[in-house]
Amino acid sequence: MSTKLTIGKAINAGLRRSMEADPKVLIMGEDVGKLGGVFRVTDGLYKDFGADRVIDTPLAESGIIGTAIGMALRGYRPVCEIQFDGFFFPAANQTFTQLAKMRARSGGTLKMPVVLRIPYGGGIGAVEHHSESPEAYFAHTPGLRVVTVANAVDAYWMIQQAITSDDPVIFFEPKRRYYEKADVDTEPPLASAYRMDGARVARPGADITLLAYGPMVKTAIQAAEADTEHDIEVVDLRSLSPVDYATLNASVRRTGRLVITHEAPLSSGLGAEIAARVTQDCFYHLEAPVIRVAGFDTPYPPSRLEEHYLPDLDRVLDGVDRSFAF
Amino acid sequence: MSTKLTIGKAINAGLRRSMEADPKVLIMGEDVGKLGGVFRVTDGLYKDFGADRVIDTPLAESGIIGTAIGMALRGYRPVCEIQFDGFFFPAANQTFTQLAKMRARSGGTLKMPVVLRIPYGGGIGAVEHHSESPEAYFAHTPGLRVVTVANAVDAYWMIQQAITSDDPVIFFEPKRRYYEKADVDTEPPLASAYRMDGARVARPGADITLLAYGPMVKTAIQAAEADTEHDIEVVDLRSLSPVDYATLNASVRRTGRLVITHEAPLSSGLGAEIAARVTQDCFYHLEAPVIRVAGFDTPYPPSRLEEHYLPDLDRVLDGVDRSFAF
Amino acid sequence: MPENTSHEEPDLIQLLTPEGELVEHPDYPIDLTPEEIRGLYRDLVLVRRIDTEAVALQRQGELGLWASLLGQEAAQVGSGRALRPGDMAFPSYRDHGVAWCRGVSHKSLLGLYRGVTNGGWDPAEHGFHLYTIVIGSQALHATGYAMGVQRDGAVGEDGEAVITYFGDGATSQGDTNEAFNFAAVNNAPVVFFCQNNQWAISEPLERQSRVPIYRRAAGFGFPGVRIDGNDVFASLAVTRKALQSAREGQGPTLIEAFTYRMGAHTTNDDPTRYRMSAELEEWRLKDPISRLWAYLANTGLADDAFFASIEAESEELAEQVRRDCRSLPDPRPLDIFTHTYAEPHSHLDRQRSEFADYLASFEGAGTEGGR
Amino acid sequence: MPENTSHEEPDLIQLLTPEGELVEHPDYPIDLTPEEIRGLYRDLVLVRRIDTEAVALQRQGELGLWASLLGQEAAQVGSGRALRPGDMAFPSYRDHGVAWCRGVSHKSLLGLYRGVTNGGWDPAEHGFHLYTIVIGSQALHATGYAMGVQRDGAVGEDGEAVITYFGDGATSQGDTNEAFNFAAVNNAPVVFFCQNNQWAISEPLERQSRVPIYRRAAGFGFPGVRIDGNDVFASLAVTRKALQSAREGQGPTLIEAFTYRMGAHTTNDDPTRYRMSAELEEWRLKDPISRLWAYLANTGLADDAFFASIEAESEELAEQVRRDCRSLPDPRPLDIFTHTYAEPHSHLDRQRSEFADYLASFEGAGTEGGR
Ligand SMILES: Cc1ncc(C[n+]2csc(CCOP(=O)(O)OP(=O)(O)O)c2C)c(N)n1
Ligand SMILES: Cc1ncc(C[n+]2csc(CCOP(=O)(O)OP(=O)(O)O)c2C)c(N)n1
Ligand SMILES: [Mg+2]
Ligand SMILES: [Mg+2]
Repeated sequence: MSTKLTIGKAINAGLRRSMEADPKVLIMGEDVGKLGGVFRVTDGLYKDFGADRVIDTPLAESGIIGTAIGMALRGYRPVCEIQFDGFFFPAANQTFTQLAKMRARSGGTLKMPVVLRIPYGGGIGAVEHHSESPEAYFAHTPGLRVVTVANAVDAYWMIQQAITSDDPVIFFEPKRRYYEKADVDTEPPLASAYRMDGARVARPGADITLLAYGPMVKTAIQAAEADTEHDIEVVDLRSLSPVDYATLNASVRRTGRLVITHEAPLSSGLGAEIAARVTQDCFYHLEAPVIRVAGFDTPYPPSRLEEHYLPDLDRVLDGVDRSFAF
Repeated sequence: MSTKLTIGKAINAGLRRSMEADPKVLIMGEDVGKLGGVFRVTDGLYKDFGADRVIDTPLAESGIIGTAIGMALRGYRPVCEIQFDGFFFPAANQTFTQLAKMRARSGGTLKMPVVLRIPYGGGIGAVEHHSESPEAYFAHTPGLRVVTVANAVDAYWMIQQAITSDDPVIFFEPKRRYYEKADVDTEPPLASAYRMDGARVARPGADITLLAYGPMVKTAIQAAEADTEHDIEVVDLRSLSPVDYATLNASVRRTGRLVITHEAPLSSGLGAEIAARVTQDCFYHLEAPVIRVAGFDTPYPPSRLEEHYLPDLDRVLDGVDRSFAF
Repeated sequence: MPENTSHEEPDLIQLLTPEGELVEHPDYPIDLTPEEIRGLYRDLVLVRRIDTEAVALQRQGELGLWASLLGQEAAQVGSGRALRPGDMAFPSYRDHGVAWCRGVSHKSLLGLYRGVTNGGWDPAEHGFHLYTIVIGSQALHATGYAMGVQRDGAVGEDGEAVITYFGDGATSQGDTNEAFNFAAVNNAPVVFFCQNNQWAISEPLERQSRVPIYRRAAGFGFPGVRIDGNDVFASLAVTRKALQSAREGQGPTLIEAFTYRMGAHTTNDDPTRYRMSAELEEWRLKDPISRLWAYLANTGLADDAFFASIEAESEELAEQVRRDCRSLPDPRPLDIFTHTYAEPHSHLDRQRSEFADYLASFEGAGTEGGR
Repeated sequence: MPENTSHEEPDLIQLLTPEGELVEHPDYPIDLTPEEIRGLYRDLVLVRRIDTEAVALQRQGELGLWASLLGQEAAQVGSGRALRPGDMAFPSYRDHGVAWCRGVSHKSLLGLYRGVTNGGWDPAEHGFHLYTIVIGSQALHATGYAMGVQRDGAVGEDGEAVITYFGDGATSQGDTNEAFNFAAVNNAPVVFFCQNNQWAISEPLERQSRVPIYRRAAGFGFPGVRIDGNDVFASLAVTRKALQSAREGQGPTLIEAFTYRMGAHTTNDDPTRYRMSAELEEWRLKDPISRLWAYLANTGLADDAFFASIEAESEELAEQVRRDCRSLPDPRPLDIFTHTYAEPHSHLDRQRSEFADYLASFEGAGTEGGR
């Protein structure tokens, strides 16, 4: 049965289904209870599953992740909400030195089925710390899996896959796209879904590959539609660690060109790794260097400037033009 | 007057000279006082400058950086020691959301002359968390400057430059090289020194560029010396943010090949950004893709495995060979 | 278990009842001139008015967001007026009443919430640091600043003191607790002013602390005191004493101002989802302005003409606030690059010039960014 | 100002004096059988012996590092023996005495400090989590685990309890304080066991806290108690009571075991740079083993034959420790890749196979990595 769901509601539906399927699944975070989260992604779960399974925590991100680790050691599968991207950092120690390394430390004895949900990215006219894209910090941290979603279908399935994974998963939610809708068939068993670490050709094309993820996928598709000169193939990455190079390299070998776009600052952003790797893998196929269209190397600016900071359709197409100019 | 100094002693001498030159310079950290730090880098400073200027802090990294920010706002220039790379993370919030952004937030009204000294890298047979290379997290954070040193001369000058900078500087110290010696002329005025953000051709060569920084520079030079087939140019990066692309690109344009090596995990490491950027800048000069020889995408292993984890002379030369194989 | 819900704690300091009656307290004599008391009334009314206008401006789309101080005026104005010019305050994001006392113009606050800046004023000029949004971070900045005061030899009877503001939720953050400890160990001249407004967004106090917040201080080795946060006299007197004690080298104090967030958390929030209106009604009876009004009126320290003049000033200010907000100029695109670093940074210089070229490429194209 | 230097605090709980005399305490009757008391003596002697051997092995280059528990045996063995099999402990990195009580072999500990593993045992099997090196982190894990115990309905008279170990320095970390608060707010069944050994590497207690550490707990709303950490009876009795209280749903307790680090911080450290030998001499008189020896000898609960048998066992164990250490197999290079993830990860699979090829390329070349 197919339902029209927004990305936010699709995650909510996925959380609910996971909680129904496994009594060990817990929700933790600030305001995730009665309020249902500041974006209402956990709406209704407190009411239906109670305070023991939907935990309004004290206002302390390190405490959230640290206690989630303890719960995971006890056999639970906590799904932690970090309220906004910019508020992750107090939890950096627990995430990078404990969550990410626990399994390796234990020589495979322990597992860490913890999900961190992080609404990320800009474009909502917010004050400081509410618009950032910190994914590269996580992608550079061995032991973590990092995924993001661009539509409601992926949102529904991938949150469930993240929860069933025995590895810690950082689940980035494109906050400015929370209200984008799609038809989601919520009936099939989870096992039948594609794997969350596979990339997806969102729009086939022959001339150039345009790689995007999360909130930028929509922009990339719009850019592709708007470009009447070039037949742009848009690849939606989905998984940021690991990256599905099989799909990506195949596309680049066909088109010979790659443009990568993300909101995060350019330098040492995820685009750098992908550019470096794809260049190595597809050296003789590339007709131009990989072009990156990204946020600038500045703190996210005040919201009245964000339209200039965020890569938009025009800047993406400028990147496409620059590729063809080689 | 030239003195033979180890890297550790050179930093110590640079700290001392900075403290003599400017009464606002303070040292803060765990065990930096009487003990002189676990690596003795602040040896003697407590005795000569007293507890008001060499502050043994409570065991709390966030507290160290957070109070250092407050001191800087009061006109001081704190130099904070983070005892080991792996213990930086509790300070991630203060560093990434406050220290790095304060100037931008204030529209240029405030300055943040804070230095974070971080001994980093492996190779000393240590237990977990004492051998990491987290530089990419910092290089991806706008508002920070990131430097590292490979020899005592740079150590002496660059620590002083870091302290006189009005921007926050992350100063990475190659702990397994602390005892490497060099002649340091400590007489000239600071103003006469080269700028810390310029890279250095550590060994000229014609066939291929080998880029290294910090502890890997010595390995890179040894590899260059050992390779009888190729004339390897070694570039010592010094500054990790910003990167001196003028020097680097000039080298690559001459040699047509680039190998980058660092201890940090490969994926989204600093090598990725440099590879992506150099490929874009020197696309028509590159005869092979940029090759990276780095730590693996795993947590730093137990010390009995570190010789396999760390890129050594053989792995670096394997990278050189792979470049020529293209 | 939780003992933190009672307003009637024996050790709550109250100098002015909700009915506008003075309460004698041996440690905190009220030594304010009528002039000063009328001044406090004016402060309370005007900061509330700025707040009301700002909420309205947000509704009209002129601000991206606003965090209302409604109900917390006395806590802020009392403590703000306890500060001396040379003192330094480290606020959170809701401390518009303190900003007012420190001479920071409403225009600067509006600029921040409109999204034209992330800062907006010169902290040194006002003795008022920038708003800090990441909960708890500023407590450490204040402590470090206070350690700087110590190193400057500025401790003493006429010394300088530092104050930092945060909410009940903030007491759960590691940073806040590290600040308590750094301040205690270093005996730093800092006052921790916690506005316990009973809520951290949707989470009631009992999700943050099992016991009254002011008791936290003793665990770190310094005094903690709870005041009626809706009583501007208590806020002023207790803060003044704590600042003086800091100034004179007695170290930190934690003040818990027991108050209530009468509005939504911010204009984005919908408190009907998580709290009862009965609670609101109860707290309305404790309004900080009405009680000072009652006191002034009952004692005759102010007459109708005075109240009318404040009312008129408030109207004028409201008008000004609306005008100022709308006239705030947008920053220019290339401003993005200007203040990330104090010194040149080659990556940024390159990005800036590339972006300038890119922007220029649209010039004359008729539209801005015009495919 | 700092009141934390006196061992003679009125509220320090001591059941066995340094001279080996019993002290009556109304809340903590000593109800141990002679058998059990002799068992404690054996524990103390044997964990000290493992420690001594390990220090020597490090000197001989067999270990990369060792963190000696010398002086802290009573704190660890007493609390460790207070645990029930189903309880869970979250240690730091110096808690070899607790490891002993939990049945973790010395071989596992040696493996960690030799650098063949970063873990070394199965936490679930022993009710003893892996050593945690990042100061303070484990306090939150313990709290979360205890919240899991609550959710499992395992609270009650025969329920499960959790304990976590950390040092005086660790009380300064944000994480430790967040753990105190999470535990208090959730009434979690966890005991915080702080071994205040007076030093955090080179920093004396007064750099960490202005007041005695056990007082921190009251600020978060739960009981804190200071014990003579060199008194194995006090450690056992007070921990047992705190665990029982946690078990039965009374929530957390903080135990400050007032003890002393008799050795260097680790084998890397040189304490002569920062502390006086007089201090050491003073603490030597409070040795945890001698006092139990005196008690056993004076009361006749143990005879020479017993002490001789323990001595013999200790020699044997020492021999075993040396043998076990040297026989620890090195991990193999490709082990680097094995346990980063529970499920396949394409980047790592690729790196592993590339590295395997690279290693294979040296085979037959005569040397390993052979230019
Ligand atoms: C580190 C961090 N986490 C989360 C947030 C999101 N957030 C903003 S305000 C708030 C509640 C703050 O409550 P309190 O400290 O009581 O202050 P109040 O808003 O009531 O004045 C939260 C969770 C934040 N700003 N910073
Ligand atoms: C977060 C963090 N910072 C710094 C260190 C380095 N370090 C290791 S032990 C230690 C002192 C710990 O003192 P304490 O908590 O009293 O424990 P003790 O060693 O005395 O048992 C320090 C600073 C660390 N391990 N973790
Ligand atoms: Mg609040
Ligand atoms: Mg200690």
